[in-house]
Amino acid sequence: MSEVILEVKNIKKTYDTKTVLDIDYFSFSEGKVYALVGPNGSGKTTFLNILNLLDKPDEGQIFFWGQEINNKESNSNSDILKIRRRMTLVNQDPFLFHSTVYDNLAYGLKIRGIPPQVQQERIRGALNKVGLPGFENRKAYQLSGGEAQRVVIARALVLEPEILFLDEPTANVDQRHLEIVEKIIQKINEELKTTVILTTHDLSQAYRLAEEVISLLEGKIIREVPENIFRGELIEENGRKWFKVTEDLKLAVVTEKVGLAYLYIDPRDIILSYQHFQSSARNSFSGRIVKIAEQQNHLVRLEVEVGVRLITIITKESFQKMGLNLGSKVYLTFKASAVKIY
Amino acid sequence: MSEVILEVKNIKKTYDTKTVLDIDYFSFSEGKVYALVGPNGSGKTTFLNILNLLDKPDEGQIFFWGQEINNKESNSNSDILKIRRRMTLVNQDPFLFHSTVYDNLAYGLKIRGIPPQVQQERIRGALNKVGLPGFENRKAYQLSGGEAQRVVIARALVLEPEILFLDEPTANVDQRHLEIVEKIIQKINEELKTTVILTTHDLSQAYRLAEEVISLLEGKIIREVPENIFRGELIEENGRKWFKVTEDLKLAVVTEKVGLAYLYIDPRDIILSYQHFQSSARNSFSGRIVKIAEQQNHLVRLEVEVGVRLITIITKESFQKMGLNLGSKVYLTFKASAVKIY
Amino acid sequence: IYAAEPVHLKLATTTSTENSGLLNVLLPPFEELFNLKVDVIAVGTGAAIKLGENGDADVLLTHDPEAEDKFIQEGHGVNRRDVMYNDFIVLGPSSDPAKIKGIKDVVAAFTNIAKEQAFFVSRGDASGTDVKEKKIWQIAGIKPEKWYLEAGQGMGATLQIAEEKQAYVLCDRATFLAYKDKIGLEILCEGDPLLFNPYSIMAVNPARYPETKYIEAMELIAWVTSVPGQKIIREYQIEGETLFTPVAIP
Amino acid sequence: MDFISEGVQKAFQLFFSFDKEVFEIVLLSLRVSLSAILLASLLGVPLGFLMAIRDYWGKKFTITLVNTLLALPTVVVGLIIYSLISRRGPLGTFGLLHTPSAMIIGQFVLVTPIIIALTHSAVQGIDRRVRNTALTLGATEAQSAWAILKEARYAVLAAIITGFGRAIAEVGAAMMLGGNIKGSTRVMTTAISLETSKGEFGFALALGFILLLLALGINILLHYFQSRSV
Amino acid sequence: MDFISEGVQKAFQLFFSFDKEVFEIVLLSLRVSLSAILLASLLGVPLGFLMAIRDYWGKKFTITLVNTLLALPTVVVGLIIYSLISRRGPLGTFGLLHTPSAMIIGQFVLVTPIIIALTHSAVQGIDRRVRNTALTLGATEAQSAWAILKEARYAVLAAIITGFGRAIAEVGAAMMLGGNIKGSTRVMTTAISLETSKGEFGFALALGFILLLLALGINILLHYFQSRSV
Ligand SMILES: Nc1ncnc2c1ncn2[C@@H]1O[C@H](COP(=O)(O)OP(=O)(O)OP(=O)(O)O)[C@@H](O)[C@H]1O
Ligand SMILES: Nc1ncnc2c1ncn2[C@@H]1O[C@H](COP(=O)(O)OP(=O)(O)OP(=O)(O)O)[C@@H](O)[C@H]1O
Ligand SMILES: [Mg+2]
Ligand SMILES: [Mg+2]
Repeated sequence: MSEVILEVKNIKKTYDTKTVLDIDYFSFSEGKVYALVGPNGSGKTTFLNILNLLDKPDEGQIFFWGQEINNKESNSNSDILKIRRRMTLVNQDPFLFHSTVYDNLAYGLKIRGIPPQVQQERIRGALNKVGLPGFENRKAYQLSGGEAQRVVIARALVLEPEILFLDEPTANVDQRHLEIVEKIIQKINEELKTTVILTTHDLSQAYRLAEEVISLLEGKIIREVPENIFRGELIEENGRKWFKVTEDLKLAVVTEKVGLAYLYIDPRDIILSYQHFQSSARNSFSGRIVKIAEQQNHLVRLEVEVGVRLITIITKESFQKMGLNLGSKVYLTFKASAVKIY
Repeated sequence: MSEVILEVKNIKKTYDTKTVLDIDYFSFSEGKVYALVGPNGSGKTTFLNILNLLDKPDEGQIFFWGQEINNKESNSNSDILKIRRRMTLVNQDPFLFHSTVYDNLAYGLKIRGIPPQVQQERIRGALNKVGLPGFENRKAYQLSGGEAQRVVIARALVLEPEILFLDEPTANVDQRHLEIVEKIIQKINEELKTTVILTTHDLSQAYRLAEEVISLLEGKIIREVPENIFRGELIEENGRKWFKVTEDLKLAVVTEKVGLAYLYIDPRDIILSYQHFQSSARNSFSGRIVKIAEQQNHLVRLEVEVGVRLITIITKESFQKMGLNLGSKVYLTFKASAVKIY
Repeated sequence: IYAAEPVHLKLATTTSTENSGLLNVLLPPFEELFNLKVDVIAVGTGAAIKLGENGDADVLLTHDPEAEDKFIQEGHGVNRRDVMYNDFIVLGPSSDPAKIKGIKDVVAAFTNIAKEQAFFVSRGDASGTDVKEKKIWQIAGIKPEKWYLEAGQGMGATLQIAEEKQAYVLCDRATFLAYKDKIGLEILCEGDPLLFNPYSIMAVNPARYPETKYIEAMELIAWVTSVPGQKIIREYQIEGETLFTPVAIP
Repeated sequence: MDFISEGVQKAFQLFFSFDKEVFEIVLLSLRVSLSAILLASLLGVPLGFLMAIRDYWGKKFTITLVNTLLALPTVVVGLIIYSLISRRGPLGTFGLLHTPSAMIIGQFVLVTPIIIALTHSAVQGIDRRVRNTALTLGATEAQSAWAILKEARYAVLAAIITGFGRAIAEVGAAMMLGGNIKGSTRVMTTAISLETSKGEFGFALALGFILLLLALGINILLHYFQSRSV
Repeated sequence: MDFISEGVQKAFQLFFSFDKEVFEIVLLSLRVSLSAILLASLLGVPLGFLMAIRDYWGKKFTITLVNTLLALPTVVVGLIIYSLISRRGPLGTFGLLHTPSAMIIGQFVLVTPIIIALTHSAVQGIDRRVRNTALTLGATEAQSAWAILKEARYAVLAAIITGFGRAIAEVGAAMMLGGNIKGSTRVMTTAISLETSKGEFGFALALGFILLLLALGINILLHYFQSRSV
């Protein structure tokens, strides 16, 4: 068992009257890769900023290696500085100092009093890693979007932090370099035991990279991975509650709520069959498989077009046993109670 | 046949000594959706900025509805202004005026002298479209990354331009809203006949949305779609040229070049078979299908793991005939001359 | 019927004249009498004369006979009339290190100051006061040395410096009266005819500057040198002390 | 010292007695300095803007020149303009000397370099994307300039406030060009100078405090308008 | 008019004759104003920075206050400090009056509000991400402040240049607190005033031009250092 490196308790963050983050408890273990996923505005960036001690929660505690970080007062406190220097964050909307690429990469090293020689080596190494050798003397404004994104990643890498926070590190990055960046993440995690906590909107990336995928929805951690999240309206018809996803697609749900809501169906709760079968499950839709992708742990991820695209995850074994393939016509069935409303 | 709305001839753009854009000829037809793809720094943003008349090429001509745009002098020229007002661009690194969301959306409308009533309606409509109803009075800095991205898209939509340029419009946007944004693009293209020219690093997005995918590589338009682009080293062994992609993977190539280079294999040039077959084609690798996705035009896109992931595109027909499926062991075969070096 | 907008007459004078407050009683009856408005521009003596030279004033009231002579000689001004005089006094700290208290002869007093090397503050601004002081040194045949400070400022500021340095200083009586409660310096030498400070009034040459209000200027000159004008000057007092002695009409 | 408290006291007295003469002086100060700052802003803001936005030959030189002009002593401005508008000067026929107009010209010359230099630095600091975004949304060059100025509003306002402070507080040019004529060109600062030279320190200070009160009022107004426009 | 050309001529003469007296005056001007601006920057830049970065009670008020102080007339500054350091004032025993130190204090008081106000507006305009990025990379609060100031360097430099211009060009405080004593506290501006009051307009202008030349030199130096440090 690896040890807990970072722990949060009863964290809350509110803007005006809106609570954008509200986490009872969560702990990150040393040396693992975490992916934070969730819709826009679900609090991912807020969470990362709080974990990185950039932002202060309105309530709650944060523990680093079991020691509480008293972030209430000023950040200039030297204990906190020490902790802050053991982690680093790559922002979602990255900022480069108006200077050269070299100066940008050197900044964190200089501050830590690392000798110029070592600085130079590390900077060259990091630029090579992200596929930008020879970019040292480029001015920040002379970079393309993806180049800038990779420079920012390199700027974090040179610091060799214990925890690396990456807020959508591969937005703007091209396919080829996306793979490179992903490999870098895996490599520093394996070789340097760096704990990596990243956010992404690419669920397949989350699964490729992370041992644990954390779902945020409206500031709360939900147990489930956020595939099959829809926003729609709760309506009542014939005394029963329905969730209207599109004009043509209504799901039977069990809830007390009304009005606009998020709906979520765990991909593992969806039963896949060739035949429509009679059951107590009130939701059953027919559709066609449009995408198939292999995943870790002998699982297969299927995208089925039923009006919207529903994701189901099944084992490779049943995939093969059922002889499923692209274009297969299948039924997706799930209970009204399997539909979670937020 | 739809008409040519935008045309460029002999466009060139150079920074210092580096030519970042060099296009002999290209024409965009009215009412089509184009996707510009290519690695970081290949000149996509530069191209869009030039097409949108934000930037001036060092050489070359641009034609709008057949009329040459003399962009050499000042942009304040009223003819050019009129043209510029018929298109709009969503930047890759979008900027929101330090004001409310409403003011941001109203800006372009105000400038065009559109009455406040109409403004209000259109703004509400656009915000609804991008899934941000009620965000009117939010301050720009109070938005999450993805929310900001969608506000910027809405800000372009309210203008109902003839040409809409979108520079990586869905970076930072969550899965759910990505679909929504894609639907919006398709809808305005269908209903308003808006010509859309977008860039993306998500090739599947490019194919989903665009009727024509344009590949840029080092500032030049290449005929091929940029799947299977690798950067590696050209080496010589036993008098023959090889391209080293990874330590274990070498491709036979025909080239005069040496050193670091880009390599590209057209997915349509790769032959897929169950057996290894003797042929003049010098490259043949065995691998496993790890991803299958349906595409437009009865095509299927396969990702095959052969050490790196190679993409091949085949017809649905042969996919079915061959009985391919996830995990199928296949051989990929292609000629040395099919490997293009840049 | 509208009251005609009064003609504005520009009088350039020295700051000390203005500061004495005399003009505030001398001018209003004149303005009423002639339906004129006198715009008083109070600047350094040199600047006042310069304004006259450039035709930027109509009439001058100054107290620097040599500069005035030159002004008239060069044809910048006409109709110079002596108006009045007041007197300078020598001030110093009550400790009186040069022991000049009671000496009436200002040249002797200055000689003592030089001998004792006591601090002396000069205005050093080429004003009437300054010119007078330089003349006294010249008569005494003394070339001032390190104990001699040149302030290069108006009278008031010079007094402040003298107070600060506990130095001797030559001052006009009007300014001294205004500053009496702000400084601890005392009158140590007064009454020497050499200390008389004559004021003259003159019009700017209308031949040079036809736009100047020559007629009105002459009216002012007339007023100042008239019986009622001279009476006002004679009767003007600050804190019970008479400041000026009219000399225009014998 | 005693005259500070005296000054405060007198300031209150003057302020609440609505002394007509003081009132006129205050009004003239305001009229002159506000006119000067208005004209200086009309010229200086666009100039500073263009200097920041455009690339032209001699750009560095003009920037250094404007920065140098920040060190222009008021008396020198007074002298130079005096030489132009004195009766013997080339513009002598207009009879501007010793009028409020002359003072406005003097303060205008004094303040314009400040507005230019600070607007330049304000605009310099603005994100390049502002202009592009405005153009993209269909702005003319002028409209995009306005968008940039709006983003730079705090700093441009600071430029104008700094210029106003300089104008209302300056005395050299006002003295030289206005002449400190009672009832016609006497402003706060020349009055303060006069009182100081008379040794009326308390009264001089009182006027100084009133001047500051005035400046405070104007700043509060500006602050109000600015925060409303955000 | 004639004395402008006379002034230019005299300026050349003075400049190339290396007149000892003029040389000393120039040197003292520089010494006083550079000291004042140095001290004012040391105090004003951090204060302006904190006012922009921190949220505290009464923030708006302090900003308005500082903006108001931009309108502080030099004579008023002179008077107030005079009342403190004159022989009869509470600090009279230090014998500061009529020394260069007194002038430095005067100019310091005059210039500090300018530095504060303009630094505040400079820092206000800086992207919020600068601070976050610096902290993220391990900066202390002080180091992140430095990073922000570096991003705002143009505008902060403009603040300092504006302050320097104000200091070297001001005359009221220098006159009142220094006394314009020949050979000990006479600086360029007080000398210019003196010559003007003497009616020596040409000579006054000549000194004015030399002052501007000086400012030009300093600006060129600053420009050089600044462009080197980018
Ligand atoms: N300063 C602010 N004031 C008010 N609301 C804010 C502020 N900053 C963020 N928010 C809101 O807080 C919520 C969470 O924002 P956050 O940036 O953490 O989302 P996110 O999960 O990172 O989203 P994205 O995927 O778009 O990056 C959003 O609804 C956002 O609008
Ligand atoms: N101002 C500049 N000076 C020098 N080089 C520049 C400048 N702007 C862009 N470049 C270079 O021009 C090339 C093309 O840039 P561009 O932004 O068009 O790329 P892109 O295709 O949009 O890349 P990305 O996918 O990363 O957004 C890049 O190599 C970039 O480094
Ligand atoms: Mg975010
Ligand atoms: Mg780009």
